[in-house]
Amino acid sequence: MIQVSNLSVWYQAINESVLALDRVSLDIPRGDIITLIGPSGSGKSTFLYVLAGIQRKYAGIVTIDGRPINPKTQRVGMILQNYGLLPWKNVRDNALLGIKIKSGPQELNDYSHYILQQLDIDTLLDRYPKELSGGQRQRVAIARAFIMKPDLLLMDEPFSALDAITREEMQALFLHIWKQNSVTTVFVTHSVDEALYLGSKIVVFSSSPGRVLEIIDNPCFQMEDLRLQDQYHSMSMRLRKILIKD
Amino acid sequence: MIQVSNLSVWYQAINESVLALDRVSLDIPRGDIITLIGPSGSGKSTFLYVLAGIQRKYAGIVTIDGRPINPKTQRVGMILQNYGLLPWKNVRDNALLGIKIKSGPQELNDYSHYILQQLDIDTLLDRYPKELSGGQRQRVAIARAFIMKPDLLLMDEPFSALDAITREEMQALFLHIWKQNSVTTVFVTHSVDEALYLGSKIVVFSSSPGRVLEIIDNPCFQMEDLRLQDQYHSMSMRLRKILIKD
Amino acid sequence: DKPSAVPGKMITIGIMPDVDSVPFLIAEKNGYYTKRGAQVKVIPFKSAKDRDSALQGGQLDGVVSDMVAVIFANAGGINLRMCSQTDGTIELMAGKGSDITSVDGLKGRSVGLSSNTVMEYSLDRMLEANRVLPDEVNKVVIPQLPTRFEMLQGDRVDAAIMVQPFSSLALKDGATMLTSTDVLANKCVTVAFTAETLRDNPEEIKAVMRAYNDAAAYLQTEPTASYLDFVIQAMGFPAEVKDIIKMPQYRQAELPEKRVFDDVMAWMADGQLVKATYNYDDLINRDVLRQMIE
Amino acid sequence: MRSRKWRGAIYSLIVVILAWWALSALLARPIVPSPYDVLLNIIATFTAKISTHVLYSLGRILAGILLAALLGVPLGFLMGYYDRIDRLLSPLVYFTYPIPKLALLPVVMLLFGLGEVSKLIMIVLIVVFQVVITSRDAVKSIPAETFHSLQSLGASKIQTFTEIILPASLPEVLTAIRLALGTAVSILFFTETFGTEYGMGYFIMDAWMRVNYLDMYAGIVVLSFMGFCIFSAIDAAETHLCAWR
Amino acid sequence: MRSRKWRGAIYSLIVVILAWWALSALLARPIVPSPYDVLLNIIATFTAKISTHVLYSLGRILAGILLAALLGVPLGFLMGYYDRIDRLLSPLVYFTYPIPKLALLPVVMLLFGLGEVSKLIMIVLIVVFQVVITSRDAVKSIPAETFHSLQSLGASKIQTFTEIILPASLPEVLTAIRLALGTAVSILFFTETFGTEYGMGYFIMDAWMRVNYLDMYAGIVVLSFMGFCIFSAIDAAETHLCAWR
Ligand SMILES: Nc1ncnc2c1ncn2[C@@H]1O[C@H](COP(=O)(O)OP(=O)(O)OP(=O)(O)O)[C@@H](O)[C@H]1O
Ligand SMILES: Nc1ncnc2c1ncn2[C@@H]1O[C@H](COP(=O)(O)OP(=O)(O)OP(=O)(O)O)[C@@H](O)[C@H]1O
Ligand SMILES: [Mg+2]
Ligand SMILES: [Mg+2]
Repeated sequence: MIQVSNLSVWYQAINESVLALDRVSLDIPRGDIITLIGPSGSGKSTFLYVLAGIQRKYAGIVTIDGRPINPKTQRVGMILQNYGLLPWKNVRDNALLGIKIKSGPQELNDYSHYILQQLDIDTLLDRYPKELSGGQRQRVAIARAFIMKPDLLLMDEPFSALDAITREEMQALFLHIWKQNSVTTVFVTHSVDEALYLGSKIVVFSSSPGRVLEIIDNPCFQMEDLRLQDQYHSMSMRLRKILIKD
Repeated sequence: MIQVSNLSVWYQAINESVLALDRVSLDIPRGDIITLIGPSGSGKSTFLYVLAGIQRKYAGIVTIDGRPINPKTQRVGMILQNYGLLPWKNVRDNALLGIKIKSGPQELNDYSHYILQQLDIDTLLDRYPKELSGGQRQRVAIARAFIMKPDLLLMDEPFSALDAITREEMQALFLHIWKQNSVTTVFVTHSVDEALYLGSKIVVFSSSPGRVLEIIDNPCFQMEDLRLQDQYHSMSMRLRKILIKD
Repeated sequence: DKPSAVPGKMITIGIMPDVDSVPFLIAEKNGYYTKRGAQVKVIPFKSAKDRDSALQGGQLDGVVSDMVAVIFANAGGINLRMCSQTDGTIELMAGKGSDITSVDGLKGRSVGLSSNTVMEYSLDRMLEANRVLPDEVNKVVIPQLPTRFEMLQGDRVDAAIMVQPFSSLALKDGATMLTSTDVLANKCVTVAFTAETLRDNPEEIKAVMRAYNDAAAYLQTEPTASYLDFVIQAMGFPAEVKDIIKMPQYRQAELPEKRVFDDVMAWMADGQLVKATYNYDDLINRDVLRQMIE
Repeated sequence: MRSRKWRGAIYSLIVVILAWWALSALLARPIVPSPYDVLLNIIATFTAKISTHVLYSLGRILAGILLAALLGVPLGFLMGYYDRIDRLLSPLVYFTYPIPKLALLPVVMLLFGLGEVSKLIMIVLIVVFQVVITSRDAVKSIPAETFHSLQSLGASKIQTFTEIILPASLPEVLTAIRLALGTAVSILFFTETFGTEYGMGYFIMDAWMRVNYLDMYAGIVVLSFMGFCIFSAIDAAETHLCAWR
Repeated sequence: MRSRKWRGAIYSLIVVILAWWALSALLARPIVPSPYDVLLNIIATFTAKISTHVLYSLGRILAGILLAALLGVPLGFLMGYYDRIDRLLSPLVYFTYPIPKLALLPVVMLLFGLGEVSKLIMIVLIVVFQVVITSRDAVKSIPAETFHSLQSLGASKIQTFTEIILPASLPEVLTAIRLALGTAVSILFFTETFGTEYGMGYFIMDAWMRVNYLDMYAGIVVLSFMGFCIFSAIDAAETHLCAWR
């Protein structure tokens, strides 16, 4: 259970001070997936930074299972918007970095191999990040987060650089992993479809400074053939209206 | 008119040699928009690099208006997949970089101000890239390409980091600019919808090494309310089939 | 290929911060050079290394130097000719904490010096004169005088080879003078000019040496106190030596002794420091002094 | 921020003085005088004696570093940017950098005399290598992707240099200049000991020969303070020029 | 690649020799002997005379640089990573770096004697600042975003150092070590002139005092060749360690 109340975040830019999040309050039950949607610059990444312990200067109260945020004791799998790969590590080492930090040096085991195979990057193990295409880099970041079997999964537009088909496979893979371990997940996306397909709740942020516009219980969660369903269309319209009005 | 025949590109990775494009042949009529779609790692970015003169080692023949590629004489607006912003330049200078290189130091004029406003980054002019959100960075890259009024526009997933609503606005803005100047455009996208909406032709690449699977004349080009049209669905199915089969 | 004689050429002389060089400074101060019709530029150096760099770099016509350095220079292709002896002494001092009172007490003890120089020559001869083999002392190389002085004071070495004004300073602080080149009568300090200058500008050199003699005469007759402040100031001597420094008896210029030269040459040959052997007459210029008096 | 910085400076000044004072008390020898005496000496002699020397040395150091930067930075940039130039010149640098330049002093004197030119040339000769190597390595460490946007714009070489290479490697170049500064100070001790009676190198050496440790340490203190000021100036320049970081 | 590199080395060797030869012919003075004579001299005397000196100097340089790196790199990393430590120590470094260490040589000799310890301390004292400043600046130039993934993983400080700080600043640290090498060679000329009769510094200085230019230049050539070898070793290490670039 993640409890966020009255979270505000300021950034100190060189010439100004920027309010990125403005009194955001939100509860995320354990094992749930919430999708976070909102205009560009609305503070979605900032929100994840706070949960991950990257952004440590904030106002308000944030607790995970009643305790303050502490990435040392939590097991946070994070997929950063810019992937967060280390340029001096090859694909193998980048993918294993999460589990290495948490449990010491590792070889590829069955599970990590399975993940890399599912992500179709098991042939690129010796490549360095600069030798990968954008989508391949993103998949390495996904692999890192999945392989470490996190308790909390924070995904910042994790499929943005993937083609439509791969994206759907990834969504399926994600749901598969989520079901097995019921990882609490915050999923930032720009796609209304993805928000509807993957989120048990959908949180809509306002444009900058980010406020919670609405929290929607999502009836379309995990629906097969989403676009053929009636509910999809009404929900889709509803979301778009909220976003456009803002 | 861009003529590409038998284009092959190899990359020299540290431990191996990678064939990224395999005998790609393609003609792009002057003033056309083609959308390029294909799995992650299929060589779409590489193809743009060749046209932009970034990748200079290749086999095959590539000409623009009958002459070999020469970014000095062409006026290429390129939106790189990783945005290509220079960290030491603020938003203003990054946005004006293209026109500065082409025509010497510039102040903001009416047109560039219009573009920045349309992209909703006119309030961020003094910020540095690291002080922007992912989508804001991408919009600066778009601004740079639009402001310089290019003859050839190469866009590598230019809207991938933008939310659905902004993305649609950007698509409209792009079409508006395209209509005014009829810029020859190669538009890489992962979204089948976007490919259908923006491409007068759709080129589908195979998975790595990239080959041209099919070049489709697109009846849905610039259709309003795309998703409500019958042709959209049949085209969408057709594209997906090509992609999945591969 | 050498440039022909330039009448009235400016003669540059490199001097060292020691008492040997004092007449050159006095001559400048009292205007003896001009009086004798020479244009002279006296360039003070802080170390033999700097002086030799400038000499090797062709920047000097004459130097206050010593026989060892002159022989080395000639072996290295710089034709230096000695014209005159100078009057400074080299002294062997024992540190106050060392309890050494005589040269034979140095056996097995450490002596600070600079190696392959006039300092080492003098030390070797001082030791031999007291029936100590040079190998029986522990020679510790410390080229810079102030450092050597500090090492002696700080008991990092038991004894050290020194020159004025540092020897006076050490004496005052409790060191003992064991022996000196005065005692041994083997002074090998000298004024030397390059052969080219001697050939092309003999008149100027003579004028320089006349001025030197004027200065030496002045130094002989005047009370030390009347010029010491100037010397301390211009030479960069420690201020404390004012009351304790032992100024030498400055003499009129005269040729270096052949006996000493041969001894130096023998020492260098023994140590295989130079391949060639030089005769006294090879490296001496008699003309300047001889014609000067006429 | 500003006040914090000064606090650090004052703390560290106190630490240095305490350490010095402890050493001087421990050794109890004139070669390490107490900081208090040295301070008194500085106060008594600064304007009269030391200030001229400071100006001379400052001039030589700044001129030397400026010249070394003007020569070394472009050369390093060229070597970093063009692999062919690097392949040609790097071995040259690797051969000539370790040549002990001090041993070449007589040759420099032979060619350029005992005056200011020789002094300047020695500083440049020694410092320029540090600048070349650092600039080269700085350019080499710019990722290839950074150049993509300018390449697609068909930027000229000069534009590439001013828009990317210069700003990207400026921090490293400033680091190199910081290092060069320390080296240049040491070089004063060889170049200011001949043919001049001005400069901190001369002043300190002269005081040393005079066994006047109060003056010598006064010189050292003034020299470090001078260095500190230049360092702070470089820091300020960096904060200003590299605001984007 | 490899053969190209050697070609560059040979070209530049030829260039150096030609320039040297031209200078010697032009000056026609013993102070610049012809490279041919020097080469003959090296061949005649290397094993007999010079090799021992090389080993001594090599040992001192490597030990000095190693020690300076072991002290300086961690300190620089700490200063670069923790702003508080930087604020405290930077002024200290800025005060003490410009202190002319050579002027302190007598004090070091008084405290540590005339043996190897003093020599090592002098090298470390001078070189460590370069290493500290470069390492600090290298760490400061790592963009904050690079740390994000490790922060979210709750990595320990040590993990952050080994996974990010070390690899990210390794190239700059290697540059610093290259620079330190050149400096260390110069320092030999002060530290190997006292209390020892071995080392290239002693050999060259002694030859210099003896106006034996053939020996002196032989020493210089051997010293630069030694430097070249170390440089090439550092380059090889870099190619290996920084393959990701
Ligand atoms: N380091 C920073 N300094 C100053 N302002 C910042 C900084 N980082 C982000 N911002 C600002 O904070 C706001 C929120 O940024 P954030 O990255 O959280 O947005 P986002 O919702 O993730 O946007 P996007 O969808 O474009 O990635 C933006 O307006 C941005 O300009
Ligand atoms: N520098 C490089 N060295 C080696 N291989 C590379 C390099 N850059 C790209 N590749 C490989 O070339 C292929 C094509 O890459 P490219 O970036 O063009 O793909 P893409 O179609 O743009 O993919 P994405 O949609 O993921 O961005 C990929 O398989 C990639 O791994
Ligand atoms: Mg974001
Ligand atoms: Mg791509």
